[in-house]
Amino acid sequence: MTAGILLDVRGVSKRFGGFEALTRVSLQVREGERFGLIGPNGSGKTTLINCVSGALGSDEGEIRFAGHDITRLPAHQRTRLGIARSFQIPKPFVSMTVLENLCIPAEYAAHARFPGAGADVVAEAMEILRLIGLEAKAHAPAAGLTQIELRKLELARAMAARPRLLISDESMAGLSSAEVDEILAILLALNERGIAIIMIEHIMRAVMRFSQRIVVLDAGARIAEGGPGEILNNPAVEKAYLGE
Amino acid sequence: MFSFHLLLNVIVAGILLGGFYAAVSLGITLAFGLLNVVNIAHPAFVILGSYAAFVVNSRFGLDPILAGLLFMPVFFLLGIGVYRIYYASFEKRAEESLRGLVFFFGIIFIIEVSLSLQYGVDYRSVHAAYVGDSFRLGPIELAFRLAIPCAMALVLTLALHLFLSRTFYGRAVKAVSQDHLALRLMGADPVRIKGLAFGIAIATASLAGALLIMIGPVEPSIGREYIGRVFAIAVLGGMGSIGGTLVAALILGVLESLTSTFYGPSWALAVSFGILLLVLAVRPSGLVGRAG
Amino acid sequence: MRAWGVVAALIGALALVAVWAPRAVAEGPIKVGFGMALTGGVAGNGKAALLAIQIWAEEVNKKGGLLGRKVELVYYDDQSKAATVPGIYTKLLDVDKVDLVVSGYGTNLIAPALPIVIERKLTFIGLFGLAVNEQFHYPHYFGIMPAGPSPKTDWSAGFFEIAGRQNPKPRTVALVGADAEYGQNALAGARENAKRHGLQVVYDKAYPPATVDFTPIVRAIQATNPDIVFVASYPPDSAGMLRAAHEVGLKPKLFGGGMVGLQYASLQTALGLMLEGVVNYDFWVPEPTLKFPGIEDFLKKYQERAKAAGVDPLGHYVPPWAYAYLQVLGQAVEATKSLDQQKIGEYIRTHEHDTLVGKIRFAPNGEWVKSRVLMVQFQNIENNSLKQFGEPGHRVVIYPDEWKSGTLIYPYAKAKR
Amino acid sequence: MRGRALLAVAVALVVLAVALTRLSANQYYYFAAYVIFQYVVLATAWNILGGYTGYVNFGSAGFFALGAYTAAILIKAFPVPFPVLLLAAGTVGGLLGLSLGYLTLRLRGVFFSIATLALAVVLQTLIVNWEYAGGSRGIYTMRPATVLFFDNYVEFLFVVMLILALGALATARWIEHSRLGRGLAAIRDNEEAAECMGVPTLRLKLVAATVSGALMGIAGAPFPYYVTYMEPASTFNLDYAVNSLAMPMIGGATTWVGPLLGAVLLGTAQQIATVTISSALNLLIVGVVLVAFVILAPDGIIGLVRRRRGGRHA
Repeated sequence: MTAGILLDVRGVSKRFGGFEALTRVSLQVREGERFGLIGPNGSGKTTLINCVSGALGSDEGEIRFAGHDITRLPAHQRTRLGIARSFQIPKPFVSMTVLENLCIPAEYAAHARFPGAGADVVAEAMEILRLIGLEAKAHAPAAGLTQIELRKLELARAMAARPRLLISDESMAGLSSAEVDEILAILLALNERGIAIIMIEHIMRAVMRFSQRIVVLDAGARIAEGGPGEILNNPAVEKAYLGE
Repeated sequence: MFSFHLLLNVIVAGILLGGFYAAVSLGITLAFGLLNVVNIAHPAFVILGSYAAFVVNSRFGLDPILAGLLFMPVFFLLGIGVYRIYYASFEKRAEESLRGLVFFFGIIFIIEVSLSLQYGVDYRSVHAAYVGDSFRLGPIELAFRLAIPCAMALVLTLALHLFLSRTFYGRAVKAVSQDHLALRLMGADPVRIKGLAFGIAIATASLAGALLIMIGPVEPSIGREYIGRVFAIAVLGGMGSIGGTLVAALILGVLESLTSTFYGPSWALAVSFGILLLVLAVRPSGLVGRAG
Repeated sequence: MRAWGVVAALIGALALVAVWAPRAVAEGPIKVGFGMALTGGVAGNGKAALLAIQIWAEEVNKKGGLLGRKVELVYYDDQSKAATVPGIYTKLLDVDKVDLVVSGYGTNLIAPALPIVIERKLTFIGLFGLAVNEQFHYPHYFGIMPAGPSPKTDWSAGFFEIAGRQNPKPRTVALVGADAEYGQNALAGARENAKRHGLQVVYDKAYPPATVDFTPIVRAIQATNPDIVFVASYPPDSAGMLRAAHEVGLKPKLFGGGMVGLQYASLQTALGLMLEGVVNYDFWVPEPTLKFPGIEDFLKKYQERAKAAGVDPLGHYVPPWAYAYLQVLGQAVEATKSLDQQKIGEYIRTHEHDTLVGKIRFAPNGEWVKSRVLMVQFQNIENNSLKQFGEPGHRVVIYPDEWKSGTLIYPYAKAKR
Repeated sequence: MRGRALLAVAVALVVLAVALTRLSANQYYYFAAYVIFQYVVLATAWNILGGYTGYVNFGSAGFFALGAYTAAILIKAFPVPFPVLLLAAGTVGGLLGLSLGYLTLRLRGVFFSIATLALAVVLQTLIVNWEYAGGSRGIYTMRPATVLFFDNYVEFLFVVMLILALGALATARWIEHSRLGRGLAAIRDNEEAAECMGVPTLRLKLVAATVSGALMGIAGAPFPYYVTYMEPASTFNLDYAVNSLAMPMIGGATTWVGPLLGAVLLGTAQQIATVTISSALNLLIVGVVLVAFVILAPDGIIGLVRRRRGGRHA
């Protein structure tokens, strides 16, 4: 057990009415791994992430996390076990300040898991903000943030849950090249602390630079898996992206 | 007590009632189903339409339905005005859900109280030569008072359906509910389109109001009785489907009529609300509606 | 803390107002206080009643007032809401220091005032309350409404009495009414009366106040083929019921009984011919047998001002009674030469009162000793004519015999031509 | 520290109120204040689900009436002491709130609100068809002739309602400053994000709906004694729903002070209007003020004050 399996998705399917969004998808993420999840639009990436984080229930299959079967657990309990995510479209708590945004997962997830440990929620949240580079905005209302700041807030808030696995759902979409690098640096720094990260992204440059291992989805099914180099040279992936 | 003749007539009465319900609910289907504007004040606008018909009818003896049609442009402009306020105050700030509801709640009060200040709280009714008469179709007796509103409602439904499916603006309205991008590609301004559609929704209230006061007397706060019913119909009809609204309205009308005759009228209202709760709990997308 | 300061200041202000309440002076005019429905569900009746009361006060003041003092009315809008009533009456008594109080219009708005009145041992006259005192047994409560000592049954007694006199006697009855306070009470009374007359009840249902169309109900009634139909409805339902019955062709031998609203001129005009042959309760109609002294003068004054006040143009239903309930109170004050509530109450209980609506005597429970619920039949009605309802011969009194002014056209279908 | 100061003020208020009943025999102010306090409770209760959690309840009248009817039926059935009435009304209201909470499982936003409207109608239909509760004919509740310590039942009701109002405010303030309150705020801002950040949204919503419902039920418990005669149409009146929603919206829905301010201002204005100007005009004013507030001052009076002070958080 050099690096244990942290997340184990086994044959997960999800249907919406007659439309099959996921067909028996399996994948594993190891402790501390940098993992890329890519695929064309509508390939089921976000659906898969929703099934993992608990926003959606899966119709078939099993999901295990750190040895627990979490297939039927509600989302908040998965967060308490250590899965945190950011949202593709930022969903900040708009009536709160940036700092207060972080206090929610800190209080409800981190401290539910480690009762008593580090009672000072605020100090901990400030620490995360410093790491992400948002400490100047700590007391600003979340409603007034810029796009890049909102993306950072998403990541910071996920971090405040003290996750073992962080799912970053298109955190860079629509950002400038410099901003993409900034987010990338943050994600790498977080990974340094031993957090496994699933990156879902359309910006290939970022995914390829970041990921140790990549899984490709197309039309709800897994079509490839491997290191960045292997994926780039995989004909099935090329076909999925470029069509025939 | 049970006979085929009775059953037939009760079902017909229910269909007539249902047709009228459709006329009242179309505006909700447009505003709520297609535009996502929760106009709970729609029944209050309907009452406003009733009073407009009443005033014109009692002053100039004009036929109530004609009056209802005549006032449609006025209501259309009123609707656009209301939407402009709504857009500027809530939608633009993405605060429509809670405060928008409260806004329309306030509008209900303003309409009701203004009417009762102006016309008192007495029941008002209209005169027309045919109100009170009925005709026979084989074994079925039809009252003009109910048959005409039902027919008008069908015409209105058909007109709206054609408007939405055949005209440029109609398609734009449908697009606004689903896909802002497609709308922009069509070169239309979503706010203007939504204002237009909301204006049409309120314009239907003018006609529906005229039909209402023809069916029975009206007082300012009577609209409250319809809030639950029309939302039940809009939800049941699948949120935004004109045909679905008609079907749902007919189902509700027939069910109420049957309950009223064969079980006891005191449960008729509970039937529509019971169905509403059930549909909301089990199948929020409606009986005949689109999924998700 | 600042927020709390605001709160404290507000509550403090409230307390201050309480301490510095205006103290009224005992001399000056005699103040008569009441709450009245000027908005809300029963405002149509409330506003008409208010106009009648104002006419009474003007007339009394023209004659020099009561006990040589002018009469001043102090009234507030109870919004047809029971919850406002306790506040209004305590305001009248504690802040405005009125000398006499009378009730608002209707059961819902009388009952909440009674505990306050009873606690202070005041005399209280209620306007159109149905069996309010059944719960309180208060000796100084009096009801102005000619329903009689047992209001629930007396209400429809005439209707069933008329049915019982026909030959062949009707055998079956359908009962239908609004599922609300009045409808249910009237239905309960009608059930007893039906039993007393040996009628078989073939339909007995209440409908909710929000009913839009009455066709299904009328169809159900028609299917049971009753000899007579008793309806206890509120004004909009009365119209709906009558229209549906007309359209469906429901023609029992007797139709009507307890339909509220058919007494209002506006509804009468709107329904026109459809009313023909309906037998319904009423309290006063312009028939020669009911020409009590003063009533014509009063109605003339009322009708002149009705349009401006926005109330029923003829005012046959509530206004004479609203005038009368103050007339009784005024007469008692004059007779006892005092404002002593005990004496006034005692006087009202033990004497007969000559009023606009005839001679009144109260039973120990505060209701009339004898019922005077009239059963009238609509006859010779034309469409779109308000005038006809102000004239005799269109609402003919059939019952009780004492006030009878014409003969019943029977069965209903015959009247319908 | 601040909590203790507020507690002291609250106790002082109750003492003052009791003292006032000794000094002044003027019942009107007790009745008027009773109504205002009742609205403080209702508005505060509504706000726990509506303002804090973001679920707009149009059925407040149903909760209030259910509490009132619970009390009236108990009084009719057994000679129960007053505190039992409060407890029973609170329990029934809380249970109804709990079921409302389960509705949030499937219904969000507008659909939830429409369901609450329907729920109130269904409840009213049940009462109308329940003979023992008086049905549509209504039910009478006689006030006891005497009550311990107070010389008058109205004064007793006034003090009870004051204590209930303070209790409701204390509950709301406690929730607001607790972990629970922050969790509710997260749900209001974004339910999906809240759930993903570890907030047990369903449980929190159930708690909020139950507390809200229980408080509304309790607010209704003394009502039978206050009016002595209740019938469904006026007890389920839409006014209760409108007021309990308008007051927090006008005062400011995110803090416990908002409903209090709204209830005191709007409630007092309505009381004064009842005994001065035409009340139809008064209702019109409520409507216009409500619309004006949601358009111009979306965060209510509290929001206006804060904006004036430059966005500082209290």
